[in-house]
Amino acid sequence: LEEPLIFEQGTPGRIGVDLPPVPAATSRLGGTARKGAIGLPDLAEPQVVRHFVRLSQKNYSIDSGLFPLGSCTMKYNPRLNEKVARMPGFADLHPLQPVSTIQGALGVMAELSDWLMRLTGMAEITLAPAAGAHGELAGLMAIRAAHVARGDARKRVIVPDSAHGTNPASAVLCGYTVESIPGTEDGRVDVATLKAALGPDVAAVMLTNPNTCGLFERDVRAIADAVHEVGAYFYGDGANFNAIVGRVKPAELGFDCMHINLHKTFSTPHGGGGPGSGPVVFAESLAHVAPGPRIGKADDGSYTVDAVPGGGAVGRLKAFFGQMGMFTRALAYMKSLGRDGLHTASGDAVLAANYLMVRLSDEMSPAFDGPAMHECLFDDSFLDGTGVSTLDFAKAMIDEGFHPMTMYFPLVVHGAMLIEPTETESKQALDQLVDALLSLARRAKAGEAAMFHAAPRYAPRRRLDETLAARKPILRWTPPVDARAAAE
Amino acid sequence: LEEPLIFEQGTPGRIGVDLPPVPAATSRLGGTARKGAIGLPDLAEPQVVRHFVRLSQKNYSIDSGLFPLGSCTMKYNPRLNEKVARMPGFADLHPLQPVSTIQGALGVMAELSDWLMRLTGMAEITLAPAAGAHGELAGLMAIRAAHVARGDARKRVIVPDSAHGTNPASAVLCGYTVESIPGTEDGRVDVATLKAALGPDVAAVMLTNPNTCGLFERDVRAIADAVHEVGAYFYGDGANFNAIVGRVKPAELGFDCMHINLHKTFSTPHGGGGPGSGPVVFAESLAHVAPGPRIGKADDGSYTVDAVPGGGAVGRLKAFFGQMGMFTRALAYMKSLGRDGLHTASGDAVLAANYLMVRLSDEMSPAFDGPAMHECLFDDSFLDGTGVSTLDFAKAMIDEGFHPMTMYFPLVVHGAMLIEPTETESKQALDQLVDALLSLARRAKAGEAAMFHAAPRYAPRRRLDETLAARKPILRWTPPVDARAAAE
Amino acid sequence: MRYLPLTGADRAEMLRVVGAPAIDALYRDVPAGMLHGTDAFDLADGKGEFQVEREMQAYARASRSAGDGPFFVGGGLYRHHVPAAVDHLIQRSEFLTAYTPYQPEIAQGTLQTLFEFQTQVALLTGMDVANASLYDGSTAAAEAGMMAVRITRRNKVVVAGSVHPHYRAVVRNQLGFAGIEVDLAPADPRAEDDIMARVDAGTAAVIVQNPGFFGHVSDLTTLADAVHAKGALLVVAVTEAVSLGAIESPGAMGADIVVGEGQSFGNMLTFGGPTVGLFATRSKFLRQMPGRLCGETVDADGRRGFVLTLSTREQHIRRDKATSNICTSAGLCATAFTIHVAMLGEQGVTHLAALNHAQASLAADRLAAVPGVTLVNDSFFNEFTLDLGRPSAPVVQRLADRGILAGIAPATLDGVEGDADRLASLLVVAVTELVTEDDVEALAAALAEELAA
Amino acid sequence: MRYLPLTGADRAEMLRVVGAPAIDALYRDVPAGMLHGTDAFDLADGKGEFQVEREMQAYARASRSAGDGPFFVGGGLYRHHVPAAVDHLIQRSEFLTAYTPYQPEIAQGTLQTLFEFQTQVALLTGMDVANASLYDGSTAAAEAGMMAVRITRRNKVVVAGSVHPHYRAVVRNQLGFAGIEVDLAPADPRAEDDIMARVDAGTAAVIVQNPGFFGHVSDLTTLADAVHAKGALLVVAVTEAVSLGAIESPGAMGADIVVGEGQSFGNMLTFGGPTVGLFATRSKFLRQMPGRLCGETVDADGRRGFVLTLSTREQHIRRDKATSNICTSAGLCATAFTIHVAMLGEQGVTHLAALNHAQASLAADRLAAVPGVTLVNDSFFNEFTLDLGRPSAPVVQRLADRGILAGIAPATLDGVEGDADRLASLLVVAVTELVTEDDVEALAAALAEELAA
Repeated sequence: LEEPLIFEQGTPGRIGVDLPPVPAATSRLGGTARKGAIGLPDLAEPQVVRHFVRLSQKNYSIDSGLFPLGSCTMKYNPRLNEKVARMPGFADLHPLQPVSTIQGALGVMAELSDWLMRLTGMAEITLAPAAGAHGELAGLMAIRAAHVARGDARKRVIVPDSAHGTNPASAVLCGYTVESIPGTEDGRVDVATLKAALGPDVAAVMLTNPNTCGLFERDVRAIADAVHEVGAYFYGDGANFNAIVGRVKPAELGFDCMHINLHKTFSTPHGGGGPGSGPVVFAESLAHVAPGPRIGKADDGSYTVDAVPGGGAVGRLKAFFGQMGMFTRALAYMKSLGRDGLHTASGDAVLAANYLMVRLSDEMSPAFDGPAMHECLFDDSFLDGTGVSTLDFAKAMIDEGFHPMTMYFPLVVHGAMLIEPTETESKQALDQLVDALLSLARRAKAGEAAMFHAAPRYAPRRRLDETLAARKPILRWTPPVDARAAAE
Repeated sequence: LEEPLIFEQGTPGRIGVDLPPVPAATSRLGGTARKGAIGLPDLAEPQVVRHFVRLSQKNYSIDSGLFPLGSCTMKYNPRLNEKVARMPGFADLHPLQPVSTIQGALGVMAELSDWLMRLTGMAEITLAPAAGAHGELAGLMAIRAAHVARGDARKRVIVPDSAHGTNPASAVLCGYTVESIPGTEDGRVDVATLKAALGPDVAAVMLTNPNTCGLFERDVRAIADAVHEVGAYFYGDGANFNAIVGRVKPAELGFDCMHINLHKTFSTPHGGGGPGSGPVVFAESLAHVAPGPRIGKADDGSYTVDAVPGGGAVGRLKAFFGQMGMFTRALAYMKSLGRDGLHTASGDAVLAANYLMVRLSDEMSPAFDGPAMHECLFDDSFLDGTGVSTLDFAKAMIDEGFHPMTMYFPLVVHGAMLIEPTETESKQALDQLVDALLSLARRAKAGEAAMFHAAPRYAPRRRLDETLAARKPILRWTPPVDARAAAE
Repeated sequence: MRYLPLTGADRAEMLRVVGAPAIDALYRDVPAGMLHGTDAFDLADGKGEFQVEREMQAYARASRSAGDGPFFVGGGLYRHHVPAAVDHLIQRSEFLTAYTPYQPEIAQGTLQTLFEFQTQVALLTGMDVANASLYDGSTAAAEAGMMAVRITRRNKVVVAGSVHPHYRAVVRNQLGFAGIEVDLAPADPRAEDDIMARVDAGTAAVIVQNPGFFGHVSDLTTLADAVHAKGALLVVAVTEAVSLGAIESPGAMGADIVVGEGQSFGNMLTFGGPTVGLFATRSKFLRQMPGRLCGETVDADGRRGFVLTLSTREQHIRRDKATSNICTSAGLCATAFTIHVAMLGEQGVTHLAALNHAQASLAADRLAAVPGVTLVNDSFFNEFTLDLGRPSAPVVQRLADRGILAGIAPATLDGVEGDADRLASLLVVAVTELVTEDDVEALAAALAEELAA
Repeated sequence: MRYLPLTGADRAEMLRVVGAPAIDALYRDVPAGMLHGTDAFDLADGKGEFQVEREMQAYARASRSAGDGPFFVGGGLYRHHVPAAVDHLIQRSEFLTAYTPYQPEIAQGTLQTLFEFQTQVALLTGMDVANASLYDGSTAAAEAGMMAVRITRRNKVVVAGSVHPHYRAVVRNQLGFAGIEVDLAPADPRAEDDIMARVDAGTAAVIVQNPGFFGHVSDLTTLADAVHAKGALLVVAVTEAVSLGAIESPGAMGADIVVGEGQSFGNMLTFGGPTVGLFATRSKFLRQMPGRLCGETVDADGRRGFVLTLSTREQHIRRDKATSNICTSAGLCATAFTIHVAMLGEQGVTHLAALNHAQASLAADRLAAVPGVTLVNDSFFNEFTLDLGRPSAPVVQRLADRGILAGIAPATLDGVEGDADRLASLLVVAVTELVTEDDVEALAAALAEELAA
């Protein structure tokens, strides 16, 4: 059954939410009262529930199967976290209440901060950023503020070409120009290339480690030294922190600051694209310009909201205190795993990726040698001459019951396929994925290109025309012409 | 993807629930400590969640589409009710706590009782029965106790042949013999036939009104008089109370007692087969033998658990107080609709059934003339000569995206198809059902029997071999022979 | 009204199609004067969701819920931790709002879950087969008694003093109306019953509970042999399903039928209902079993699938010849049971049982050290009986007034026949994994004060 | 560990396949001495679910949640009733645990929901198009400023005194780092701003808020004309989305970009995050819009379907040339918004808005009658400003100590530049449908006592 838009199901005279009658009162809207109708459809509650249940049934999700999207870390989202986030003391709490009435929320922020600083070895933290890219911006602002404070404003930020697109975009937003540097044959930053690009006008080098090829940047210390030598700061993109959490402290690798994606490493749900949360940790080198909010503790043990370091050199990043709903989930997750569980989790994630890499190499072409970290990267050379593209291959996975891997990222590899299994998949599930992918690779090589081009066939939709969507954008429902005419 | 049994997914060494270590303590189990393993499979939490999410995706539900099962009243289950039932003051409460600590729960029971007695016009109530059939038993016990109390124990219970199977089964459980009487040509009880069957050894006549043909027993008052004339009691099966709630008081129809299915009339969810709740209301004529629990009110306004009328002539029906989880849901529902909403709901349910009956009559054969109450009944005469049975027709509905109607019930009609739309379906949804059924009927008449025999084709399973299941019952998983051999 | 999608225009159009002037006209078969408007009902009109929620919240807050402080009440319902995933899963529309799986092709989710439930119950109880759940433990016990009567064609059921008072009352009531003789041994707080003295050639079954209502755990092997020697069946009731993780299964001890309350797995206390009745037996008694059964079969393509089966035992087919009148099961509660047990697995069930037992053992030692308190049980699982040396009911009330729910004063319970003097001073105390050491200390301290007073 | 399905045997077998002796060996690229065991972290080991729940519950109980008593705090987040169905639906696995819909064939649920969201936002704001959500209202305001700079190629943004102090601070901070001049008018509690005085030929945009932070509602038509006459864009921020049901839409009043906080629909307060940033504009500015967009198209069989589109604006394609660095949206919060607005519909949104306004109007009258209190606003929606004639912050604290959360003392807020003396005595009070008459009476009485003291 097809599910029409909610706008195509409305009939005046229905109500989906009963409300008490409006009491008689003086209107204070002055001349601004709404004149026309909004145009929303009227439905009853059962219809709305059925509509969204049916829509949901057209989605693939981590709860329905393996979701090996590289760089996205689709791990299991514990239901305890959902329960905790909905406790009235967190969900039904306003950030502008007096501090004496929000002690529990501040306590969560303080403990979460403590965990994140200890896990990263860092000295200061801000929980404000709403997502990873927002965290990048916060980190770069601190870097800029630090340079400005010492009278040394700089212009350039260096980003490897394998980086997430957010890195250069954030740098530009922070007023920098961006220089992209190519990687080595083995999928890593080349120290010599980097050194050549460095100079006194470089504000920061941004490095993702493990990087988006799923590899650990083994020269990270040398890079850090080179960066620091020219007076620049070393920014860590912590999107892949899940590979090393509980094992490696980013501060020891030489990073001056790093953002952390709570929705990747710490299991908060992706929710179809958000919300996220991107706290940033700062080494001593940048602690003096870390933005707020900053939770302190008074002598009587109560929590306080403290003044921001550096006199607010970096100002407010977001209204209120940050993504509390993600803080409670992430803290519940960390307490559940503990340092031992986090250590095991990162190890299992890395083991699973290496297992896939080795087993899939029977038919597929790894882009680089291992060991992989949390994800493994293949190029499309194994499809050479088959008439099957990375896109076709990915769509064929859908018919096998799996979500495709990340396609065409990172850009440094031709027809990239980036596979991240995470630690919450069983060996049986990994083996099922391997069997399906190997079988698909063999079928591609056996000349079954037509099947791949036709995929997916067993999904709620076959391949969608993205070109049409972009060429003639239809971004909202509009009433049918005859209905509009009738209304006039 | 097929989903194996949970037993086929276990691997020792996993845990799905972390628990604190067991402290050292003296064992008090004596010689009874378990010697062997239980044999349960070990899985991690993500696997269990995925297993049951996947299983759930193989179910049809009222939230996914129209569920026109006659006599089952598949109406929308409000989510407010689920929220209310989970409030800690209800969900995390023990019935054997001191009465001073369970005042809120008793208050819910008192208010629910009040609503049900006012809606039925009755004088007394027991909330204990766990389901409708359990309520029937409770009502019959009261009848037996009333007769015994006046030294007039009786033997027979009369039940129309259109009744639910629970009616005769409950009567037997209560020590009665059952006599079934046939209905009239127009689908109702024949007063003359009934009178002929009555006698001084008849304890009760059980009548469902509206009956299972979806018709109102228009001679109900005459029947009541005849029943009372021989000193018998008139039992009301309230399974179809939803057709008349807020409009007709069963007490006025002459019933001495009646059970109410909270999961039908009052929207508590069916949950794949339960739990239910079947409170019984009693007229003055039986109030003196009504079983407990009975909630009273002390002078200080606090609620009390009172002694049962009749000195416990009818004893305990169930441990504790009944299905509190259903009481809270049903009360939330009644408060939400109110007397006006209940009145509208029953009217809409009846209107929807009549609408379907009239529109479907274009191609299908109604068993009786209307007006229908909450459901409409068809026989299979419209399929004569098509080679399509009621079963085939029902299975073909699955491929159209609908749950089938009730088949082959009531028994009084050949190849019965009993359709109950309920008041929570929109006219659009009703029209979709009509279109689908009319189209199927036309295709059956057009000779497309093969399509019907092959149905369903678009369900998680095609037709299942029920004969095989009954002939060689496999009622549990057992380890594969080689695994057992290996373990020995 | 938010739950009703028909609009005034819809109703007018539908009435036109139906050919009726108004909805009331469809009720023309209702006797004159008996079709009412809303005025005939002295009840409130409908309310918005937040108003209803507020009113229900007021009721909820008027009780002292178990989680509000130290809590030691058991007696057939146990406060265990239910993982959040369980409640999440049973609230999925596809489980919550489905009907009994009469159309198996689109109900494999419910059916496979029930098949897994039946297997879990059979494994935990050590029996061959289990049904897909009954209302609760007490009615399951009554069903077991009636089943034994059908099997043995004898007409008397003996109920031991170890059985929960409410279960005793339910069995007596239900079997009594069915014309079956019920011989109730008095309450047995010290496990001194000579139950075999009540068994004769007319006895269909002996119903015992293990662990007993007062907490005792017993090796039932000898009893089973003795009961069988008399040609009767042994019915074992288990009200604390977690105990099956630590105690030898009733099946291994010789039970013919095991009934139980499954609430401990997956279900909150919910003031005692709904819960989930467990029912398991030997293969040879299968066709006398009450309740719904799910079985494995194949579909038209030969793929494994599940259906409701052996329904010729049931009321909707057999009517007055059915094995029971039961129509509704505890489907959703059984689903919660299944999910929780699946999460626990072998390791979790045994660990949870061991944890309960150890904490109860430590708590018993601590409470027995309170002056004036004697521990009645020499054996128990997670619930035991204390003798306070004075009437326990007023002590329980005073402790409740202090915020501590100390347990059950058995003398106050419906169905607890026995030596009133001996019962009056008893307190039945349950200790699950959710009871903390602080809770035990708080109870011990308060009890010491009360008893010193 | 319950979230980790690999067993020791699995790990051994996988290491064998991988050809590594141990998991640590896979980390051989980590510099020497920097690969640690658990001892290197001074943190707790893992805990069971009920232990974690207990610890988190302790935090939750250490706050005074909004529902615990009279509550009048607004200021950009509003406590409305969210129907239970909303939270139920967004917890469905298929919404909760899905990723950004990069594979549209198996993400139509999320995509169609976003398309409906975009339509709802466009309708409510009176604009042509809306994106699929940003982080929140404050960052959306900053994005709007930057977008105006891109469109006009001018480099100054004027922020009115009606704008929420936090939004002002965010705009100043983010635009400042981007090298854009930000001209902040002082806080404007009495709607006396002459904002046009700050607009010059270099001004890209004027950002105003309606209703303003202090509650005023304004007809922006004249301002829009004036701004346009200067070649600048008018950005209207709406922090209380419910007001759109009662007040003329910003689009109808001439806004070029509307940003807003959508929390009021479908989302709890959650201590201010996550919430849902609304962003809508005119069609002609579409390609300068930040954030994700969902568009309609057809599939290979010609059936309607939805995809993410115009991603050439976004960072993952355009990198340093993107319109924004935004990658993550507020997907799930937007889903909640969509469901709640769908439930309300035209009737519900307008009724809810009218109810809020009427209750606020009555409350304002009542509170203005308290001796010493003056109502500052001549116009407002559901939030208004009182002048207490003395510093309000201590009053707020004392009322909180008495269990009443009376509102916001604006002088205490980050970003609220302005006349400190005039601000110090103000109290901003929000009244939604959840505030009862009793709550208002309680506040009035307590306020009277505090002011008399």
